[in-house]
Amino acid sequence: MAEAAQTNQGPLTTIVDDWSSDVTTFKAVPWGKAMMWIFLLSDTFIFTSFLVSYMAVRMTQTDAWPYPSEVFSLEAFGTPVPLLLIAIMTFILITSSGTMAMAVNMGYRKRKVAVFWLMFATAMLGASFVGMQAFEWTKLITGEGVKAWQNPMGAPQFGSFFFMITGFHGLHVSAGVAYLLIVAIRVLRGKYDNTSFEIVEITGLYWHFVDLVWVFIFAFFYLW
Amino acid sequence: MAEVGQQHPIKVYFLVWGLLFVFSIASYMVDYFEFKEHLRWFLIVVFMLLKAGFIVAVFMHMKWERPTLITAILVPPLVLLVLMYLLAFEADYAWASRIVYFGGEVDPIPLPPPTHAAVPH
Amino acid sequence: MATAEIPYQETAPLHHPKTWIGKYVFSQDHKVIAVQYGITAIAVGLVALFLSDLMRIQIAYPEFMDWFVEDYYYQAITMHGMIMVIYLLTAFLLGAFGNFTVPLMCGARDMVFPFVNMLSYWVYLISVIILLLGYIPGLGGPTGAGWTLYPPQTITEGTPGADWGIMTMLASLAVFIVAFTMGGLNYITTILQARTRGMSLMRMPLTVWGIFVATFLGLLAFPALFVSAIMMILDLKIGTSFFMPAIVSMGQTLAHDGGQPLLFQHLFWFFGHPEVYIVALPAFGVVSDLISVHARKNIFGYRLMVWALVFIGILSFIVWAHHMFVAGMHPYFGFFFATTTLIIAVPTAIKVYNWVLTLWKANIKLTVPMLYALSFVLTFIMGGITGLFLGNVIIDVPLSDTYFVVAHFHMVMGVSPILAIFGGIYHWYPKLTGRMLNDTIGKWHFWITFLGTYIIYFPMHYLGFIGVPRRYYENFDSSFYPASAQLLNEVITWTALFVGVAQLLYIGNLVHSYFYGKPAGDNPWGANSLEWCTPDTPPSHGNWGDKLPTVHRWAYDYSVPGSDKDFIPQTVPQGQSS
Amino acid sequence: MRKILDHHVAILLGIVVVGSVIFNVWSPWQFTEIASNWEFIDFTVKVTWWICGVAFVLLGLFMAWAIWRYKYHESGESHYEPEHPVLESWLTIITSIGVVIMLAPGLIVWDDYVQVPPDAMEVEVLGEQWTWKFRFPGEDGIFGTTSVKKNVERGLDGTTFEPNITSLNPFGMRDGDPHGEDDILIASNVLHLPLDRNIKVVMRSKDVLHNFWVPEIRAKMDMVPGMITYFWFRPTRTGEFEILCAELCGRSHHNMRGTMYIDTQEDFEAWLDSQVTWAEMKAGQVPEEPIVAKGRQVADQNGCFACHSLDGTSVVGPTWQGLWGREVVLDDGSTVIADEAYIVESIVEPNVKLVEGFGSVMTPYAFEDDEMEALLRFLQETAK
Repeated sequence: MAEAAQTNQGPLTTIVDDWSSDVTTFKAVPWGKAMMWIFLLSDTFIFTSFLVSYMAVRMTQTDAWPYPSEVFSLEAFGTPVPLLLIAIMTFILITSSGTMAMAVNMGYRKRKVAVFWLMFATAMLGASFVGMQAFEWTKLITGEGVKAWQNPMGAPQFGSFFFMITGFHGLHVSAGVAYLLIVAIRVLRGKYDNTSFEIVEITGLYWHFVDLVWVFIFAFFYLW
Repeated sequence: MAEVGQQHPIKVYFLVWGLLFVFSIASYMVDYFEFKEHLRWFLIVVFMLLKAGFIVAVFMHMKWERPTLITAILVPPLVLLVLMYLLAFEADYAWASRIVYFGGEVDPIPLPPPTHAAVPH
Repeated sequence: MATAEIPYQETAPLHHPKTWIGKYVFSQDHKVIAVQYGITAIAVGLVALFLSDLMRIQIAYPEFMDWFVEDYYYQAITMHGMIMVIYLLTAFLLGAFGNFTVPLMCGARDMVFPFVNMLSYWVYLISVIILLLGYIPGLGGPTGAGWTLYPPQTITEGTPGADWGIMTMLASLAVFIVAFTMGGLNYITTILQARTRGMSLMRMPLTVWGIFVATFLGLLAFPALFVSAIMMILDLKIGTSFFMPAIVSMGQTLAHDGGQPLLFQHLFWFFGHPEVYIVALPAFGVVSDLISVHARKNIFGYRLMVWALVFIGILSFIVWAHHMFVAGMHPYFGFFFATTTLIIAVPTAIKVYNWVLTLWKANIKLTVPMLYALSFVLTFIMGGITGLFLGNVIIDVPLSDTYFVVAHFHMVMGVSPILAIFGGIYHWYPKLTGRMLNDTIGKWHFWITFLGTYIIYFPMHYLGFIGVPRRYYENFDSSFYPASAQLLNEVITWTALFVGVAQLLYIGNLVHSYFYGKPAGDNPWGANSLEWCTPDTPPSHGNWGDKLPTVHRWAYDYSVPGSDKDFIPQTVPQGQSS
Repeated sequence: MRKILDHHVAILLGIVVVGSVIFNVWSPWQFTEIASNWEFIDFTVKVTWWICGVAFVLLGLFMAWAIWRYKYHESGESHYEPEHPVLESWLTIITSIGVVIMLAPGLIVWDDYVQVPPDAMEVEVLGEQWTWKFRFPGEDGIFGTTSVKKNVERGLDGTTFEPNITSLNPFGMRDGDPHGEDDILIASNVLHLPLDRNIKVVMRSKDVLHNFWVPEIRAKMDMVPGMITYFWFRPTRTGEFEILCAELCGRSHHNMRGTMYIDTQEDFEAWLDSQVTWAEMKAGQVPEEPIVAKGRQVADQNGCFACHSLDGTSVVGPTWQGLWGREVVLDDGSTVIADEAYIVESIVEPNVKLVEGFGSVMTPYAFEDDEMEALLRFLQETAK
């Protein structure tokens, strides 16, 4: 089957061949990875439902919608910089995606100490992301008076959707941190020494997905 | 290659890593320079899709998967576009009905005579 | 990753449980989990059946039960609907049939992740318990908002259970979705990645195909329900305004402002319509297999049957708002959704033609499972064509929210799938237990249930024609329909009570035959698919003994010309006949 | 006899199919006589009914025949034919044609249904738990805007608002909108409409989803709080028609009834002239004694008016008009004078002495003494 991927047949033929074959449909994809992909597909529908609801409700508002760029600005060197913290959080998440990708790569080279430290770094970056989000929530609640049910700057749904969507994403990040740490420790202890390191790739898929969701939240909530 | 899983030159990861930073900065600049309306939305979506595309293609190794997996994962979300489009279409309608019959929010404001634009005659 | 190419036994050795608890309670064996799912679903289904009989008595004799006040009636409506759709039908068809048939029919030793599969059942049990918590005294009773749970009324004072009742309902749904996801990921991955040698998708029995497409729909549709449940909980407990505009409830002006009630309906039906097919498609699959096996003839047009399943599955995501034609949504949506809805009629009709054509020039054994399958087809035709009325937007206007709708969806996704479930249990019971069910009791139960439900629901369409509205606690004398409508209601109620009690026959049969049934042997029906080729009956843990079976043909080689028997199992190589 | 027993399955299935047809022909339960311009809806139903009916009978009888004809024989052998592309294509084509024949007229009528004729006269239907109110736009032909709240003020200490819909402003008319002054408000569940005029029904809800439905008109539409919905029709015969709520709206959903009269143009105008405008309603509201006003406020805030009317109509609970001091019949047939003691008891323990014809749906209320006093004074005033 490795050859099949390398031959020059067109993608359509490959698709038809794979779906018509026996035993496995996704060739060279372990069970766990297939399951994770399908789970992520399902999760995509969850986040999209959140974002589509956000769109539908925001478009129906007759109240003013706050300008997120100003709401989420932060004092730096005496001047308010729009979206400063959000920018930092974005960069942190991208960085963590990079370390995760490296961990997967090292995993397939069976360098388990490197895998451990890269995954640990990823988890720590994720934890700091959650920490910053907590800071941002606090600032919004105590500083700006935005609550889930009210918003002094206009439509109350601004706060509702903000807390709900970022909260749900934050839960995913937190779960991911725990997941990363568990897998990292198991790697270090040698649980996967005699099998493949595909578990690292599966964990990575989840983590990149969390990053991917943030890309959409960043675009639609903070920039729109 | 495929026998030992998704193993690729490290160079490509660093390249994508860098690109993600560049696109993030670019979309941040869209806000910083206060682009408005359609240009803003267009740029936001373009940078968003670029970032998402690179994450999925390289970090999640979609680029190296067989087309079977790629289509199986990427095609089903298309139905969400139908949901999105229709709900946007309807949100406009509901918004117009609120403006015409409830006169917007806050204090009473002088209103133009209702045009009933919300409801097709 | 060469490992992924090798079926189960070479990669993951099975750990046979040592203790009784490990074997029967916290079991990771898909067959035990299937039975657990089945028993729980039937138990909770009996609650729903009881509630429906209470409602029927109230409708026919409003004065008879003094204690059955409005609140109880609307709570019964809601719980009955939700239990039947989610906790009985979805759980039974996917949880019980899915678990039992998928590994056996695909030639796998078990689901790919048995531990997650086991969790799925226990989480499902928790969701059922949370659901029934609504009936605990002191919490104000379960919600009475109707199973569609439309806000704002779901969470305002004028509806029973508006504080804790709705909370238990939403929490239970969210937990159920978690359970479904754990099970569903297993079914999909098993079907895609763990079939045995020779078992290509186009050789799979239609039962597995139905379960496969339905599970896929579930994984993509339940998220919308999950999201709307979360948003409604926040509206209820935190005071957000996702679905709540400014309203005056019971004289009180609420603090909510600016929400959009229609959004909930869109999300709900974006889940709800695929949900109809989550229930229908496995039933389609089961019935296709039953008809083919017992008619001793290949299923007619197998490939078209598969493509119809897939096509119906895809289309089900773009028809949702046909449930909302008179909900006040954008008027132009009517054109789009009526068109897509009626397009779905074509693949659905093809399935019906193919079932009927399978009977043509067949050699029909009228066994009890076959009776259920045949009655499924007739009931489904009735439910399907009334769907053409309701899907055609303008006809929906006078008929929606009347008993016509009640009759339609009970025919198409109440009675039909349940007949398929009865038939399926009857068909697979010998493999599950090693004993046959009792034929005489089976036939009595069949005729009472089939004719009874037909007498209940066929005339109900006419109550809709004359305009009797649904979800009314009592119908006073209305000027626009004849008083004789009440007579019809009484007939329906008496039949419903009789049919309800008769279900005990089936349960008695299940229990009695487990101990005293006739020994079944390995393949009592002379069927081809893999589950009848197991070395043991009932199949042991791991299903296949030392060696996985190899598949050489499709599952429908019945009465092949030139063969000495009228069936050729899938494991028989091409060119041989037994 | 032996043969009948042998083939009982086929025979019974056949009986089910034929019996359905017979039931349909002989059943006295058919669409009620239409009273609007929507005959085309009935026509579309007929088209669908015929196509579906024929399909049902053909398929059902074919099944019964096949079961009879191809019943199992030890020596029998079924025909091995996995596919028949020609037959399958023909069936697909015929089905598609049938679908088009059903769908096309449906879409044409729907197009009619959503496009309101420009000369249509407007009437607003206002739904609330569990009764109806109606509003005409008055001489200027334009509805005044409405709102649920007024004076929205936002601040860090929370959003404050004042209710705009009260017993003194039951329609939630917005202050200061000139179009609202001449709106004609009908605060009861009886509606009159003129014959042969195109009527656009604009629908609004105060609380939850409702659905305005008159079966003889055929048309219906949900009323959604927070937005406006509509449909239109033209009445084609005079008479009295029942208005139903067709969307589950809480525990008294089935009680949400009203009456619609279709009158001749003259009768309708005479009726409309006798109704009050918003300006008149405001002017007629004489200032109340403080304690009576407080009682009204208590009743407003506790939602009493959701179930008790002030104008004599029976909603969920008995009306308060003329209640004080009257003799009322209880559901056990006895009578009692509605004096202070009885009324206090009915508030504190509402389900002990039920008035005949009403269900036990009221929850007990506990008021402070001053509130109770004010409420009783208000009830006393209302009775006058």
